[in-house]
Amino acid sequence: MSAYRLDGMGRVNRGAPVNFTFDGKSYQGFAGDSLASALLANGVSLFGRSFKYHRPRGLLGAGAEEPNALVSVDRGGGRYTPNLRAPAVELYEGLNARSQNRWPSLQTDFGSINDRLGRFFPAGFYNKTFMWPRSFWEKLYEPSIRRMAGLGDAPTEADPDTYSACYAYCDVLIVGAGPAGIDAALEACAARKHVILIDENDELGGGALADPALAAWLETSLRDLANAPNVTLLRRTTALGYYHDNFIGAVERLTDHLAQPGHGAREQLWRIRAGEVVLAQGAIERPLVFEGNDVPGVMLASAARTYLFRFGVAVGRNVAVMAVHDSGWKDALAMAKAGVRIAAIIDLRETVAAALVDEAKALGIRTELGSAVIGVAGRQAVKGIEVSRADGSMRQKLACDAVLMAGGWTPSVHLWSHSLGKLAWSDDWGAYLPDVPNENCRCVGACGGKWSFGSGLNIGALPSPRDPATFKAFVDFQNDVTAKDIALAVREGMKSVEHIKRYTTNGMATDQGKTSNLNALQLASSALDRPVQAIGLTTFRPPYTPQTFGALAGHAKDALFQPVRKTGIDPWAEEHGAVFELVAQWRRARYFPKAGEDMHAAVNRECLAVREGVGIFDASTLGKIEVVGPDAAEFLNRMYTNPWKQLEPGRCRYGLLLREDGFITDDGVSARMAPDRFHLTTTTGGAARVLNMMEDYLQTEWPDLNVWLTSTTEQYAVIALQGPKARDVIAPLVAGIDLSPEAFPHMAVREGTICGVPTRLFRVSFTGELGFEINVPAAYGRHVWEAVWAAGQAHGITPYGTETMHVLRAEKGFIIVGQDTDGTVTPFDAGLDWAVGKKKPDFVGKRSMARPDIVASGRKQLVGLLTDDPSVVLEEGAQIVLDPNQPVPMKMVGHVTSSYWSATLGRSIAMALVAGGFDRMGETIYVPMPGKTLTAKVVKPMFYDAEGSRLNG
Amino acid sequence: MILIHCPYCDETLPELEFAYAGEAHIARPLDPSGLSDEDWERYLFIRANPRGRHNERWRHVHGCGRFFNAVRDTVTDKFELTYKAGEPRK
Amino acid sequence: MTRFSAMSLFAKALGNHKTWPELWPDAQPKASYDAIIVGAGGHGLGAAYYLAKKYGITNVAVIEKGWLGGGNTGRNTTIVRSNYLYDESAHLYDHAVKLWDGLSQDLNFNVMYSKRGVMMLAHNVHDVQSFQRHIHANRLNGVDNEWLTPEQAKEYCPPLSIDPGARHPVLGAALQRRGGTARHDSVAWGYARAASALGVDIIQNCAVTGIRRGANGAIEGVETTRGFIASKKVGVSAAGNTSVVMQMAGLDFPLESYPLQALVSEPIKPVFPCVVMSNTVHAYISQSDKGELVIGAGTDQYVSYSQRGALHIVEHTLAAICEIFPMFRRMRMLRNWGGIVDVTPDRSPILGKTPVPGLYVNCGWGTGGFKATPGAGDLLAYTMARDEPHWINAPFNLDRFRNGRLIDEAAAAAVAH
Amino acid sequence: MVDAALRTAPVPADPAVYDGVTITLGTPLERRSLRARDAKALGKLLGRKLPEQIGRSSEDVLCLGPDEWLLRAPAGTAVPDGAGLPLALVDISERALTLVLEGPRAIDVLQAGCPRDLRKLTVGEGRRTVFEGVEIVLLRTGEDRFEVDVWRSFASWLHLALTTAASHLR
Repeated sequence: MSAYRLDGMGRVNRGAPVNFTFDGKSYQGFAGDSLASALLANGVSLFGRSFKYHRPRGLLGAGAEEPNALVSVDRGGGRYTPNLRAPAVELYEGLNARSQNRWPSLQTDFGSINDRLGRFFPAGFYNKTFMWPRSFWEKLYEPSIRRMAGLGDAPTEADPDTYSACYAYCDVLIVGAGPAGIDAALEACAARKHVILIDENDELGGGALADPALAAWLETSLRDLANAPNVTLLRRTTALGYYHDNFIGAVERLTDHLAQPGHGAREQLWRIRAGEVVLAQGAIERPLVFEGNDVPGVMLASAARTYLFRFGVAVGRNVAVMAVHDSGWKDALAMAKAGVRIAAIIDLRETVAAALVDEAKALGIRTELGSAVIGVAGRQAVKGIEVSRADGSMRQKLACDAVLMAGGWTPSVHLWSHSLGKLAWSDDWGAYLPDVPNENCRCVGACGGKWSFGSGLNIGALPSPRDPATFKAFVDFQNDVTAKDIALAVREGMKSVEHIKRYTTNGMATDQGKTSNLNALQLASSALDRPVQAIGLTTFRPPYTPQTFGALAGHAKDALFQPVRKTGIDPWAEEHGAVFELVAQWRRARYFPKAGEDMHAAVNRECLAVREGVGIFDASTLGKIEVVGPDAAEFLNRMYTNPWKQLEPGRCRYGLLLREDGFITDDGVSARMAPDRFHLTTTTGGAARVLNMMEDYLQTEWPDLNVWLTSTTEQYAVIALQGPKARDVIAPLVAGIDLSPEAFPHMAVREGTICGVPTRLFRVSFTGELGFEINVPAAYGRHVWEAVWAAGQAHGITPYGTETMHVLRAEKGFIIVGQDTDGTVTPFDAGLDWAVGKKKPDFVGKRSMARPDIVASGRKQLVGLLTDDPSVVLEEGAQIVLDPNQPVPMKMVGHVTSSYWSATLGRSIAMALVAGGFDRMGETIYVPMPGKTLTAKVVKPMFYDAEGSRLNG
Repeated sequence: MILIHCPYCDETLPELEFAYAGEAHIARPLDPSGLSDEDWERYLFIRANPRGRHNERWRHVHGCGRFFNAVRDTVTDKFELTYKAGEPRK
Repeated sequence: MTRFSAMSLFAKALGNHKTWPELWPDAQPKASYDAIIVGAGGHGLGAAYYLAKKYGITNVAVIEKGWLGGGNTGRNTTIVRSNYLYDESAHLYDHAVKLWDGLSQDLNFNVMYSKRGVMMLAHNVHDVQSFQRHIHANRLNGVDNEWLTPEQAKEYCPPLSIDPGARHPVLGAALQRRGGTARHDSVAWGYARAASALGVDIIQNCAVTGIRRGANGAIEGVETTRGFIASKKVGVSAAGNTSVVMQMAGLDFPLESYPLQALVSEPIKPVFPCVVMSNTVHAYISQSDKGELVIGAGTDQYVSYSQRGALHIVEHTLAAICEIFPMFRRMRMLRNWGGIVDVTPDRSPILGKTPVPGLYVNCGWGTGGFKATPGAGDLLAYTMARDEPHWINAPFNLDRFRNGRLIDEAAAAAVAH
Repeated sequence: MVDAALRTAPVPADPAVYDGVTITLGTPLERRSLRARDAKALGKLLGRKLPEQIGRSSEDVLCLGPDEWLLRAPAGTAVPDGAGLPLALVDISERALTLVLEGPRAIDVLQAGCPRDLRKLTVGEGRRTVFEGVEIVLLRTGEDRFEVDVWRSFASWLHLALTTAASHLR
């Protein structure tokens, strides 16, 4: 039993010792300890180093507000977390914690040289220097500034843990399970409401945990709530933010406190929608600003109280109390009665409630009214203090090993502010209190200002006989913001609280100003000689305390990050060695290499196989929309650029779709299955966009039309069979369809069966060869594919992927929307004017094509390119110029959109968008590449079978 | 994540079921070809973008699928009301 | 103006920093100015600075409804780059990048411009094609942008996962080495200090309530919460609030304002040497000189001025970040905030004259305005001084929405089909 | 009718069993998208009484929207195609497949990723909604039994998401 752990006090389990290490040294605490309480109990007062000056620091608080005692915890195997607050780290067997931001050790930190030179590093110093010589900035100044910054070390391994998430609904959400929150929960529970009560600590009870008088009440209340079916209690759960319409995000920590994390989720994100939100987050005590207020051993009085009554740990053997608020006295008296020696209670106030003073005297405690601490002896631990009267007279030294600060209380209105609830300044509290709500929300207990800690003074800093510009009195402990920094910011013209915050970084540390914002406001207020209310308040931002990326990402990890859509035939492609590419949400077979083949070789082989025999291709990802109803043709006529009303049932047509701004957004071949039924196809990536666009026009602009749209993309597997032997392959498998060219010409569709499965058989081609697209119900896709595959063996059937499809279509000059067009290309630019209905009075996008710049000459137009050296394959995206000898920046006239080696033609081919391209046929253009300039001739984008005889074979 | 009342489902539901669809009551001209470039630009691109009361369209895309109209305050993000497509501006 | 230097810092330190002057005096509005800039963000303050410095117009006021630098300047992820596709965009943003270089010395205020390199990840074949097109175009425009293999990308940014089995594997990256980041507040403060040193009045807490036009329709001045201020030239640089201000002049604009969120992690020791952007998974990230990971999230889907974003946007952004940088999954979000971005139909800015004589506008920067700060300021100043656009910003006029000459970078990067 | 043995599905046929919930691939169904302004006419054609309120179901038909219904009938059920009538019937039997969640914790597994308040979904009701961004049609067929129709290519992802959520149950 260490001298700091008092017998019979606190809630820790003395029967369950827990071993842990801090900076490699072994210690023992008890189950129920926090890392902070356990180290205190072992007489450790030095916990960390500050951000800028590397000053030795101990505990300031006992909870979420802690700015100083930040540690790294490494559980091994990638389970490493920096910047954890020691009071918030639950002790477990084998816990391995390290201090941060020090080298070589916490006790001896070379970085503390910054402290000695501190006067040369005032707020904003970096703006004023490091500018000369200019070259030093990148090489020397910036890297060293960055090396100094940061707290804990960065993680180096991937996180092995998983995270979970859920949505939850309740009538009443209560945040904070202190006495006020518990009362609210009991009340809502009795009213048969569905209640969720959350608290960030491992034990519910809040302040009651440090108040033995409430122990019995707490036990029965929690038992009642735990037994109520309509109440959900969430411990170790932090409400991180308050969003629109009573939506609260919270993170529950599930395994960080366990010696063995196990396999379950580490944390769970709760996305809670509440009918009413009750905020019971309590209040945080304010430190006092005086020279030496950051020496390890100087802490909040309320924290000392918590360590004593909750953990049974005395923060010192001879404790001085510096108060400007009654609550400091109450804490001191309670601790004295519990056996802690109180060296003195110093209070800036000349008069303090007689009852408090009398009780102090009765307990033999020395009191110094109208006085203030003006200095602290000791660097890594408190050895004593210097005290003087407010006017600086009667300076005297006092021995003590801890100093407690009681500067008044700041209600935790963070979530209230997230919800855009209004705040009002309270002189009683010296803080902002909840005023008008913006959501169905109320604050109870201390965070609503409905709790009395007694009265006190509101001051920025304690008076000192020394010149405030000559010493460091800390306001933001972690970021090393001192009172003189605030004064300097004001001196340099920072008058808005946001400027002061950003200039000094006050309130921007990992505690987000929980203990510093109000003191900074008071200091700014006196420096500006304006009331605090006139200076404003920095906005509270989520999260309330830092939360892991993992928890916020929820389930979305690895395979669950985003769906990869696969067709029913995809497994076959995988079994047959396909190399895949990702297109929109889908993965598609790109090519099917044989042993030893690279993509080039495989694609060449696949291309020739289609041209000379037959190839099989999984086209299932193509978007499909079934358009049904008496006005189906009329609707398509309004949407697409070309006419649809005259299309015969059983026939197909290429459809071109524009955005209203006149640019191509999608295309595809569509079939009229019946007078009132069309089977549309869209691009793979465009399916959802096109359906949404069509629904928009139908519902919003033409609600009178009797036509309905249904996505059938996933209803059908689509097997493209392309090549001169395609008909021979399917002939034996198809029933109910006359496949003869006369009965079933190019751009026709028929219904029948294929290997017993009902099919919509399209005779279409994206390759320029005789081709079919076999649509069958998706569940039978793989069966039919394999049947066709088997039947095709005799004909040397070859599976091919998207790359070969791209080459084959390019040989025919067929465009791919999004590759040969880029959202700024009109049908005329793309040479698709044949697909625009000249006689149609209107269609989506028509009017935009009449705008001045769209009809102007010199627009980029889609042409073919043939390199002078047929073996040279241009790079897709390569830029085109007319004068290769001009200086940079060059005048570019276009770029290569598609470029391939054509095995069929034995040379390279390319398509390009070129300014005025249609008028440049036969001209030579130049493609400047690093180190060389390539030349090519402009040609029509049609490289193979221009007359289309093969299509109609 | 805001809550949105679908006037067709008559349910108030999370935003994740809905898709925003821009300013409301910008009807496509009956005869676009008859419009001047200025008028066509106004239809295509000019938006009120008010700081305050905004007539806007939403689609209950992962629900009943209907487009509908709403009046929402763009400063508070609170809905004043939602109403069915085709109903006059409110 | 007290010149900033190590020496002056040393000297002032010996005096306990008691004699530093104000960075910029808080001016009271005069009755009239030769030019007024509405909006004291980096763009507006920059315009005032260049009006005074380069174009000799020093009788200038910058009026701001809140505190200077309090809009998107102080809320963005501070990325600077110029590797845009179209000539117009490349010239516009590279003009800015050239000014970024040496801005600290020019302003005698260290804006912490860090040429860390901006790396854009390609996750699929279409990304690769699109980036190659960018790189070729940039090369011929004299803008640096180079292709990296996945291995080179990881070497440049070690936390990057190039696992080929990832949902969005990294197939390569486009790197602009001159790109990087700067300290956003410092940019606003640096311009404010330098501008007021040249005689510019910086007037905070002064909201524009109206725009006064004369019988001939030309600008006569602005009504504000602190009275009427006369000027024949008014430049509006009000980001998300542009539509509102323009309507005061009777102009409807092709703009919509959306909430955009960003967030930072807790500070850690240096681990992230550059800026990484991924359009496919919608995330961008860098590490600030304070050690925080600075992460840009997406916009909410609806028009809003609330500066308040939704949680699910943050969920998606962090899921994406953890997917590309699995080692950051245990890192913790420290602060998350929202801004208002004004977006044009082609997602390119509007910078130039308006139909109202004497009224100029700089808006529509969407999510990418910070990188253009010095350039936009300079070009707005040029356009106001000469009453005609500089050739660089001439294409970014209002007319393009009528005549169809849009500059649509996003469409050019259209999703693969 | 085609031999069901020739079918393939992207999720395992074996039930995934967890403490409190079992997740199973549902049997094939005859699915139709039914669209019409006039529910009566459509009902007459089908010989079924169509529910008129969104979310309600009767006789294998679920009302999804003001002019939209979803027929989920035993595989092989004959359905007319409504040719020539002012309505639309589209065969979507194979567009989606069904995942069945059964057990007292089924609702918790679904609530892991579905943002709706599922306590309000009463037995016999169904809705189109989302699970972490993936669209589903969710039907409550019993106090502790739900059926989820999801498009084929999203099924394996959803199955993994649901089984992962089930494995995280506490």
